[in-house]
Amino acid sequence: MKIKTIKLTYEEIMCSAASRELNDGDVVFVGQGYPILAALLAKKSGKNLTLIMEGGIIEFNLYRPPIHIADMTAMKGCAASCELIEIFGYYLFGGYFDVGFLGASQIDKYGNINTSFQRFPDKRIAGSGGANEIGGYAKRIVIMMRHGRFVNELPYITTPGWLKGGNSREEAGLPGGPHAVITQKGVFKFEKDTKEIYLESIHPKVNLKKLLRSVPWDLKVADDLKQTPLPTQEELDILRTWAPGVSIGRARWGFRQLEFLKQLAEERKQRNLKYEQKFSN
Amino acid sequence: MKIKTIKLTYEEIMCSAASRELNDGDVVFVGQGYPILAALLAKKSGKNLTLIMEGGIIEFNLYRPPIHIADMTAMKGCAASCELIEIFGYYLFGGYFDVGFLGASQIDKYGNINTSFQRFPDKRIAGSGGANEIGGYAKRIVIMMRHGRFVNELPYITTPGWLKGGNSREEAGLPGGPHAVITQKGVFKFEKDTKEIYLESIHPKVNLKKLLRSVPWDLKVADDLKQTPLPTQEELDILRTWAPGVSIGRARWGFRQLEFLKQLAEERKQRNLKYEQKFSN
Amino acid sequence: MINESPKLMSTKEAIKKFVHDGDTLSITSCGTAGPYALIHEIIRQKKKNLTAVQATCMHELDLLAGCGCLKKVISSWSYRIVKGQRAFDRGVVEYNIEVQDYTNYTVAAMLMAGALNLPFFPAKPSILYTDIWNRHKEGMFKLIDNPFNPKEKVLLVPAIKPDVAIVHCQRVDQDGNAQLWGALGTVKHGALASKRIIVSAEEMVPREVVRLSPNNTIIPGFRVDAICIEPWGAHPSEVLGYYDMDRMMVGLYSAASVSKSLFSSWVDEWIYNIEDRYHYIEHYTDVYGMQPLHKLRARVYPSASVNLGSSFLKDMELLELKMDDILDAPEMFEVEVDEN
Amino acid sequence: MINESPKLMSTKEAIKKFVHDGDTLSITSCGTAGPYALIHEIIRQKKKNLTAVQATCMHELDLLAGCGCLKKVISSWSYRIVKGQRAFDRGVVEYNIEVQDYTNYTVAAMLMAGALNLPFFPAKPSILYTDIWNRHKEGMFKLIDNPFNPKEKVLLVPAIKPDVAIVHCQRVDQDGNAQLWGALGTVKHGALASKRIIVSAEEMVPREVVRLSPNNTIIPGFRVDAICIEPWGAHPSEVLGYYDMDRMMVGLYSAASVSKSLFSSWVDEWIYNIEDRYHYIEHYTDVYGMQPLHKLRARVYPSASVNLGSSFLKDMELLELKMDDILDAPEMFEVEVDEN
Repeated sequence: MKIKTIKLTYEEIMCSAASRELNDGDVVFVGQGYPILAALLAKKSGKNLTLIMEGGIIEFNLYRPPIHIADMTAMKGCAASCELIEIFGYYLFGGYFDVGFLGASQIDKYGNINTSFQRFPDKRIAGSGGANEIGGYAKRIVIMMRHGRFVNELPYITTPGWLKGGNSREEAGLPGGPHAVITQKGVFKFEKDTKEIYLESIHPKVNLKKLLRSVPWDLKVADDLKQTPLPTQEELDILRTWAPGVSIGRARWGFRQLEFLKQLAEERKQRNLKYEQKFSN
Repeated sequence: MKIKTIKLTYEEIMCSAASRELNDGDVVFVGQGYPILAALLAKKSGKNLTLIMEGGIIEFNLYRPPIHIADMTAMKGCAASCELIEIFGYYLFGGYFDVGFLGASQIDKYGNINTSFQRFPDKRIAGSGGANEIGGYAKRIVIMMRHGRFVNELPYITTPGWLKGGNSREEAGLPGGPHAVITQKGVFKFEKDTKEIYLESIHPKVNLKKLLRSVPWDLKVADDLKQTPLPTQEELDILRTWAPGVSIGRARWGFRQLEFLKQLAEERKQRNLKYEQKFSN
Repeated sequence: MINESPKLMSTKEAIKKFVHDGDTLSITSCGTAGPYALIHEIIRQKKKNLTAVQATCMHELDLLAGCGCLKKVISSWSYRIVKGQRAFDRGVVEYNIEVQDYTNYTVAAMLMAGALNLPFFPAKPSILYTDIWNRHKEGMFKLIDNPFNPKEKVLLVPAIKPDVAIVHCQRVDQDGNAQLWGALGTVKHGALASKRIIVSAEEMVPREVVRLSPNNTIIPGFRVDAICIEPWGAHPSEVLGYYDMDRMMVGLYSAASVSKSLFSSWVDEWIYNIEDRYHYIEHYTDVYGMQPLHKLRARVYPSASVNLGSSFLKDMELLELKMDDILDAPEMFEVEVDEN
Repeated sequence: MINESPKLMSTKEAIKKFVHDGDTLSITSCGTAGPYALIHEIIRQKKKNLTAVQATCMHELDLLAGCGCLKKVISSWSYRIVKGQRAFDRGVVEYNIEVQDYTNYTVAAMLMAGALNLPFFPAKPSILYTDIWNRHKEGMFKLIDNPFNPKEKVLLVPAIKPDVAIVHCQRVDQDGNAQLWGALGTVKHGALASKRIIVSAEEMVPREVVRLSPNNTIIPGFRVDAICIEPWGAHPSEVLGYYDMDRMMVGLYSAASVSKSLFSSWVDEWIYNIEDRYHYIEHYTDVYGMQPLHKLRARVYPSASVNLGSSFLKDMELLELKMDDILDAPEMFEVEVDEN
């Protein structure tokens, strides 16, 4: 046995774990941020995926991490471009999306989601975006929740999960449903009959007790709770060279960019000053 | 005064008369056949028209007379191509068509139309095509009726005209309405208040009494009944070189083409026969 | 390489596999690019009891009705250039075909509702003043109060979800991404409303071509069930950029359609006694020579390009951040892994 | 020649003429190609009490709300990359802006119903299980029995008919035919649903270019009221084939948005103290130099052409029929005309 020490982040584990929830041949509706990174890893591992973004981009290549739903970095070399309503009507409502890949800021026991609305209940854009209908009509919903948390009662529901559990979603006439939730602590699935969420695997070095305490109900845990597999070195290399902002945190990456811009402005100002002095002499 | 004798057909007079119903700047929904010829004459006379066909062709050039609603002869050099439902929804229902140019096989006193359905009331495609909604929502309807006739009661209404006359169309919530009917005998308009049709001008050499007898009600005639102006020599030249089938009748033109095809097949058969004889010897 | 596609098959196989007796068949063309190779094969395979949906047709429905393939027709217009009873009219009587008349807009609206997977679509009240309404009324339409404006009535048409669509388009890639340009008629909704989609195309092109013209793709590959490559597959109708309508052949057919015996000889000669589209075109050139086809061929008139470029050049843009920077980030933690 | 168009005007003139206080404003972009030149001018002209409709926005609504132009917002998503109260959040309180939350689909559906001039559009029942429904219910949606299937309920959203739409696209001709390619988002319906349409474009091209790419035209000229030529008109968002998003400028703005005073300085510097888009870009290069803009410029990656050709070559195909043949036709009759 040869032991090696590697350095990594929980975000990297999340992306790798999420990529394993995608199957060969899947048509995947991808949200921005972490979902897109997970999709990239799945593609790089040889899975044939059709990636779709709601701005109207079908079967696109990943040149750069897109940051919004109609990001032009995804348009170069895509197989079809169309309108937003077409993505929803023709393909999502028709049941052609195998996977709907969503982010969440809050989630309850049955995978119901609050996408982003939190503090000003009457005064903000709720922020469902496309998530409501994607959660309603994709066959499998995979949810990546990084900063969010589990709550007993959502202050604002934007996206239906398994509703009240059991058959309630089916009875409501909604197909599909949540399949997995991936957080910085572990991978969660849903019980077949009750549709209650349970912990399927825990990320390395995460304290199970702490994790359980962070969930406001008595969280179920798989009998054969495993440790979430680590990303391979190849996966880490891809993430770090392709989307370093994700590995080290988007805020820091953004901050670095801003510093660069301020420096540029300062240099420019100095240069202009020199010119002015030169010509005023 | 210098008198000259010219030869022409009533179809040519119809096209010329219809072209005068189009105004500079009009957005025109054109039907196939005679309407397209009238539009050509109007364009050639310098009127700036936006021509639209329901198959999804906007602002097209006339290279050859198109024979159906998505004819590719109209696609070369058009300003926009789109779907059929877009033509109806975006532009027709929105009130952006100044003129709807229709054919008719039967028409009543108030300009209500039977487009083509006549003999087998339960067994044929009614043949409204796009005419129903065009008649319902274009600002001015111009109707060219060549083989059809005026009837007291339409056996099948496909397209609303002024309904029962007076305000009945307005009360039904339909904008616009029939503006002119052009037949092989004359040009007809509608009374401002009653919306009843009347003869505005009569084509040369048409017998007014005969015309009146061919209409099954007591047709109103303009006090200042004029003779329909003749096409100019330039108009005749355009029609005859561009759409000879129209000047001499489409059937004869088609027949001529079929004769050509049969001749081709016969020649080919003879040639093959020779080959066979040659190689069997 | 280009032909390696599990969806690529002969027209014979595609019709056999995806068109069943009793199906609702969406004939997606609306004048231009009629899917005649597919229509002829349906007739050859003697499919029965089909319900055909098509807004405006050339002689697709005339052929299918005359050959006894139909039990019902949902349409609004049929091209006629000759007087007299056509094969369609005789077929309606002989095979007791039910004919539902709509308007172009309402057929298009029913297909659009089907394509968008919505239950119905609003129509316009102009239909209320016609015999289309008087004859069918609530059998085909529903008139409801507008819940947003109680004074107003709204006419609705239901969604249609055909079992199978037949489409002819200009080009397709091995994934089934189907591209159509020119007047789009009802092709996209006619196809996407349907459960299964058969695409025949003038040519197959490499993936790269499709990916350099994504705005021309009207059906994405994952929705397509069968790809059939059929040059001249829409003859005698036209395909923009490939060939014009063969007006003489259309005339010849129309002339045959008005007589029972002429129609019968026509379908024998051009459909039943012909194996496939390849032999159809061979037969055509046998009879008329290559000259008429040559005259129909489209000249080159290439579209103006648009720039699909972005600022990056590489296949994957790697950002300029030093790996050390990343590994120094406070979020990083260490784990031990077994290298084997 | 190319600039001879009665619809061509400065952005200042277009906003003055076509955007009025109290209007419902359709911001047609959905992430990409935000109409920032037009937005900045609306702010500069201090338009008031606007109702803004936009499915997914970058910071268009943040700017408008923060500058006091809005009284109501109909939207479903707003891009946020920083935490904290943004200009939008402060504006909502300060100017008492009403916020109606929908989903991307329902905003798109309301605009599509408006564009198609239909009274309403069906939505999907997934909304019934959310607080979007619990909060607004019949105030925004209607739940009716499906008249075609009485067991089923159908959720409806009403059509929106905005007073004026602002669109930024790649190219336009002197007739106003506006061309957009890439992801189309909600641009077409956002524009066509509106009574008036202002188009700003990266460049004006000769008519011939548009007529060689008719499938890229999303708004026909006769629907366009004003044409404004604004290179870099979508900066700091991106325009496919022209330039990438200026992520650093977006970051700079976002960082300013969370502070009242920083926001105020930002809009002074980049909007109020700037005359027009030309000077905006000049100011940008004054501050940061040309280098950042150069890095954003799109490389050439031309789309694959399609053939738009037909078999004929000439401008007008004259058929080969002898004039004598025509004049001999029995339909011909003689009349006398005065040649003068």
